[in-house]
Amino acid sequence: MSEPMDFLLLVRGTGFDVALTIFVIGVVLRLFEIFSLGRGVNLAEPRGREFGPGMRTILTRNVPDPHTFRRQPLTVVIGYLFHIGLLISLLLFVPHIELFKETFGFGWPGLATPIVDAAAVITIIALLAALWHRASNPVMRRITRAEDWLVWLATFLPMLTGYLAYHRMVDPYPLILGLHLLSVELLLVLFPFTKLMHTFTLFIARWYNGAMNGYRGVQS
Amino acid sequence: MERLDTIPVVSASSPGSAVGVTGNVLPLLHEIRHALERLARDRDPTVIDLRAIPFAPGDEERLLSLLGRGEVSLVLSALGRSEIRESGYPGVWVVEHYNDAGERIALQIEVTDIPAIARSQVADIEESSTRLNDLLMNDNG
Amino acid sequence: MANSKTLGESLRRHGVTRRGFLKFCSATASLMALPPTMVPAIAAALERAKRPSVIWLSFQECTGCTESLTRSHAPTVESLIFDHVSLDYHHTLQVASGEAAEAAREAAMHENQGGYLLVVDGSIPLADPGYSTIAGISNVDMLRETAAGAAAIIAVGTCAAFGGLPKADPNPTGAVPVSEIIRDKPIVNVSGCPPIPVVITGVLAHFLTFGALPELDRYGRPMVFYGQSIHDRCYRRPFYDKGLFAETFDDEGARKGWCLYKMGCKGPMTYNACATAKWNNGTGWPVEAGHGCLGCSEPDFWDAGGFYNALSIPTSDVTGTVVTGAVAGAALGAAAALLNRGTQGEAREKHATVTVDDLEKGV
Amino acid sequence: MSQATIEKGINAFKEQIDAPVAAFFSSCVSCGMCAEACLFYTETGDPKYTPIHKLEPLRRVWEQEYTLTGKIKKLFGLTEAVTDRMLSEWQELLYDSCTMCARCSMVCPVGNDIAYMVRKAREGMVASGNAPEGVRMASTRAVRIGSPMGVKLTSLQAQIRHIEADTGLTIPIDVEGAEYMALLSSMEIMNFPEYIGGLAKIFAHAGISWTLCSTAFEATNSGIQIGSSDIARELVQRVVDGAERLKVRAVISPECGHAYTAIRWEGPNLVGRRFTFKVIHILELLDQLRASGRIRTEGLERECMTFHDPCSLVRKGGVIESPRNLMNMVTENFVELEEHGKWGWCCGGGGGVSSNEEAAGLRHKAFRRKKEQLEASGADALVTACANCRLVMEEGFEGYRVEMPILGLTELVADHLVTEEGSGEPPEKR
Repeated sequence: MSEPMDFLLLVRGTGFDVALTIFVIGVVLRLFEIFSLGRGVNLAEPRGREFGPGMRTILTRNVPDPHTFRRQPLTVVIGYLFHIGLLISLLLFVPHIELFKETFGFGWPGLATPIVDAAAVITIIALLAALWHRASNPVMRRITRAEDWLVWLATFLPMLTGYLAYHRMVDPYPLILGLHLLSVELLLVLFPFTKLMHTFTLFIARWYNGAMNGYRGVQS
Repeated sequence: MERLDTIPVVSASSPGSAVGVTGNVLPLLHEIRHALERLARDRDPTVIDLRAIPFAPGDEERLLSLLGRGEVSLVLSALGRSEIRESGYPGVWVVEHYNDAGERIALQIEVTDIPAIARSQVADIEESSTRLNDLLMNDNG
Repeated sequence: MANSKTLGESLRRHGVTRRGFLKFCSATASLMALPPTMVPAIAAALERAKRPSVIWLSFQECTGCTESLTRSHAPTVESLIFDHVSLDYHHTLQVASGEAAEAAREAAMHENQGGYLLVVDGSIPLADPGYSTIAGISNVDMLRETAAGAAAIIAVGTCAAFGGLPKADPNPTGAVPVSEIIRDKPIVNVSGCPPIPVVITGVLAHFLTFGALPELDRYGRPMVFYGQSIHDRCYRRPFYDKGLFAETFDDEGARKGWCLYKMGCKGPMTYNACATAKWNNGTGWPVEAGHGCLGCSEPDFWDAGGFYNALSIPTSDVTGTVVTGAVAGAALGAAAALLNRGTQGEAREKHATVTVDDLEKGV
Repeated sequence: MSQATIEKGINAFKEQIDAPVAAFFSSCVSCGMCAEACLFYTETGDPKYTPIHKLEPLRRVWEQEYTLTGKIKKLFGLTEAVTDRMLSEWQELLYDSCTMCARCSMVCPVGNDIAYMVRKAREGMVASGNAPEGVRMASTRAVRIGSPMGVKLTSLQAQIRHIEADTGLTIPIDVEGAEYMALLSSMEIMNFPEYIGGLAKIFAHAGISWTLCSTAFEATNSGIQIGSSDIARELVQRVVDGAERLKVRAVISPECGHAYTAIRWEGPNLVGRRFTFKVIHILELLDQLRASGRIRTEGLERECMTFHDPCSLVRKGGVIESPRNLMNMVTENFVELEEHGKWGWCCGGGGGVSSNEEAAGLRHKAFRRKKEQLEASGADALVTACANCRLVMEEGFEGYRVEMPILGLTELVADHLVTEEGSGEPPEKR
C-alpha cells in the first residue's frame, strides 16, 4: 500500500544524494576538463582589453542582433520564453527556494504561486514548441543529435511532473512528487555530461569570445 | 504555579487575525445568492453544510453577522435543542443543531421558504389526528 | 451481543421523535461528509440498518486511537451510533478480562460468522511474533483468525493502516499494517495519528447506514474524508499562493497566521479532513493552532524528513553532499586534466611540420 | 616527400583544441542561429552549410579525446571515428562554404567563436591532405614563388616603373631606416596598381618616409587561408625578416583583410615572439594622418557611395571607425549598408574561397546576399578596402549584370589630396 511513499522517501533521500553527487562531481570534472586545455598567450600587441569586453559579451549575448532575430524569430522567442519561464519556475518557487536555502545556507524571496504557475505553463508550451521546431526546422534537424532529444526530455520531464504535482493531477501525491524529484535527479545526472552543461559553460564561451574579440578591439 | 484555568484564553479571531482573508466567506455568499435565484425561479431549495467548509478563525462569525437576523426564530426540542432562524435575507435560514449536552452537532444554511425540519411531519400529523380523535371519542364515551 | 433490531427501532426505543430522527439524519450526513441531499437516503437506510457486532483488536499501538474515539463528548450523535453498535470485544474498554474476554471474542466470531465488523488499531510485528501477544496469542495469529470471519476490516490509525510509528526506520519489530497480512477482505484505512474521532465514527456510520464500505482512495482511505489534501482545504492556503510565509514560530508572519510551509508543514502531501472536521469538538486543528501539519495520516510520515523541514528539502544532508561532491570532483577533475594535458602535449610532440610538399594525401 | 595522412590530421585536431574550443563545444545547444548568419546557408537554404555543422569532425575529436563521456563512448564503440572519408566530405563545408568571416561568431547565443574553430579545424584538414586543390596551389606558389598568384619581384618592378612614370613619384624599395614598410597584395600589384600609386601620393603629401621590401612585398598569407600555421609562419617570417632588416618603425598592411589579420594578429603568435615593429592597416594610418592633419583633402565625391567592410578588417581586425572617418572626408553622400561594420556581410570570397575553383558556383550563389544588400542601399558606387573583396565583387557584379563601380578607399583618398605641393604645413615627424 505504501509503495508511492517508499518511492518518495527513496528519491528524497538516497536518490537525491546520488544524483547530486554525480552532478557536482560531473560539473567540477567538466570544468577541469575544459580549463586544463589552456589557451596560448597572445603575443600580438593588443588593441583592447580582454576582461571587460569578455564580461560585456556575457551580457550582450542575452539579446539577439535585431537582423538575426528577424531572420529566425521563432528560435529567439521560444528560447526566451523557455529560459525565463524555467528560471522563474526553478528559482522563484518557494519550495525550490527552501531547497536552495538548505543547500547554500541562504535564500531569497519567492513569487506568488499563481505567477510561478503561469511561468511553468509558458515554459511547458515553449518546450513543446521547441520540440516541434527542432523536428520541423531543416537546420535544426540537420544538427540535432540523439543527445539533443535526450536533453529536451530531461528538461521537459521535471517541468511536466512539477506541474502535475503542483496541481495534484496524479494520485497519490507522493507518487507524482516522487516522479518530479526523480526527473530532476535524471536531469542532474545527465547535466554534466550533456549540453545541459551550457548553463555554466556558456559564460565561459561568451567570455572567451568577448575577450578574444576585445583584444582586437571588437566588441562581440 | 498558576492554575491552568487562571491563564487567560486569547481568541485567535481577535482583530488583525485572518478574518475574512481566506476568501471562503465571499464565495459562500455567492453560492447563497445563486441558491436564492434558484429558489425564486424553480422553487428549488438548497442546503449548505458549513461543516464541509474550511473556515478560518472568525469566518463563521463573519458569515453569520453578514447574514444578520430576520423576523423568524424557532427553537426545536428534539434530541437536544435546535435553533432555526431566518437571516436578514428572507429565504436564507440558519439551522443549528445541538445535542443533549448543548454541543453543536451541525450548522447548516438552508435556502428555502421554511426548513423541512420545522414543518410538522406528515406521519406526525396523521398520528395527532388519530390521537385527538381518540381523545374526543374517550370524552364522548 | 448483537441482535436483529434495526437502528430505526433502536432509536425509537430511545424515545427519538421523527423530527429528532430527521435531525439525527442530517447530523449523520454531515458526519459522513455527505451532501445534505443524501438525508432522505440516509433516513431510509438507517431505518433498515441492522445492529452489527464489532470486534476491536489492538496490537502494537499507544491507545491514542481509542483515546481519540472515546474523547467523544457526552451524548453526541456519534455516541448514539455506538450505543447501537454491539462492541463485543475491545480489551481496553471491556469489563471482562483474561479468558472471559477471549471467550467473548470467540463467541462473537462464531455467532456473527461472516457478518461482524473487525476494527484494528496498531501494527503487527512480523520480525518475531513474540514482540506483541494477547492472551498468549501473537498479533498476527489473532488477526488472521479474527479476520477470517469478518465482513470488513477497519484499520484505525496510521499503525494499523500503514505501519505507523512501530514501522519507522529501522523498524525493529518488523511491523506491518493490516493490509499486508489480510488480503482477501475489504479493508478501510482510517489513518491518522490519531484519526479524527468523527472520521472513525463517520466510517462506522457509513457501514451501518449503507451496510457497505465507502468509496476509497488509493491508500484504502474513505474518499469523503481523505479526498483532499490538508493544503487544498487549508484556510491559510491563500497565504501560500501569495508567497506569505511564517519563518519562525514567533515572527510577524506566525502572528498574522501566514502559511507554515517553510516551517515544515506537510499539508501539501497529507490527505485528511482536519481542516474541515477539526479537532477538540470543532475548536481547531494543528495549523489553526499555529503548527504545521506533521502528515500523520500518510504512510511512513515518521521517516519523511524532519517535522520542521520544508517538504521540498531532501531528507539527506545536501550541503555535505555538495561539499563532498566538489572535493571528489576536484580530485577526479585533476586526474582528467592531467589526462587531457597529456593527450594535448603528446599531440604537440607528434606534430610534423607541414610544408607545401605535404599537402597531398599519401596513396 | 612526406605525405598527409588522416593520423596527422587527427593529431592536428588534438593539438588545436584548447580551452575556448572545449567551452564552445560544451555550450552549443544546436539552436541553428549560426545558419542565419551565414550567407552560404541564407543564399542556398541548404542546412548542411550551418556553421556549427561544419565543425563536426573537430567536435568529434574533442568529445572522444577530451571528455570523459567521449572516452567512455569510444571505449564501447558508441561513437564513430573521424575518417579520411568524413574529412573529404567536410572539405566542401570547411573550405568551399566558409570564408571565416566570423559573422556566425557574432550571433551565437552561447558565444561560440565558430570562425576561430574553423581556422583550427583547417589545420587538421591540411595535415590530412583534405585542403582543396586551388587553395593548396596558392599556398605552394606563395611559399615557392613568393606570392599566391605567382607574382615575382620582377613583375612588381615592372609595375613600379609604370606607376613611377604615371605619377612622377618614386616608389622606394629596400630603403633601410624608412619609417614605414608597406606590404602589398598580389592582386593590388596585378589588378589594382592604382593602390601603389595612391600610397606614393599620400606618403609624398604627408612627407612620410616609406619603402617596399624586395624580399617581403607580399602581404597575403595563404597559410592562414589554407589553415596551416607552419606555412603561415614561414610567410610571416619573411615579413618579419624584411622589416627587421630594413629597421622600419612599422609595417603597413595593405587593403587586404586577411593579410592584416595574418600579420597583425596571428603573426607574432606564429613566429612565437612579439614584433620589434608595429603593424598598422593602411586605413588606420590614413585615419591617424587625417586626425593629426597631416593629410588634407579637397573636394567631395558627389555620387552616393557606400562602403563594404572586409570581414577580416572589421570583425576580425577591429578596424571599424577609420574607414568611416575617411569616407566622410572624401564623400558627401556616404550611405551605410543596412548591416555594416561588425555586422557586415561577407563578399563570399574570403578565407581562400576565391582561390578555390571548386567553390566558384557556390560563391556565385552566395554573392547574391551582398548584391541585394548593395542594391538596397541605393548607392551608385561602392568603396572597399580589400583587393580580394574588390575582385570577388567585380566578378559577382559581372555574373549578376550589376553596373556599379568599385573603388579602393586608399586611392579615393589619394585622389582628393590637396594638390598644391608645399601649400600645406611642413609635416612634422611624429
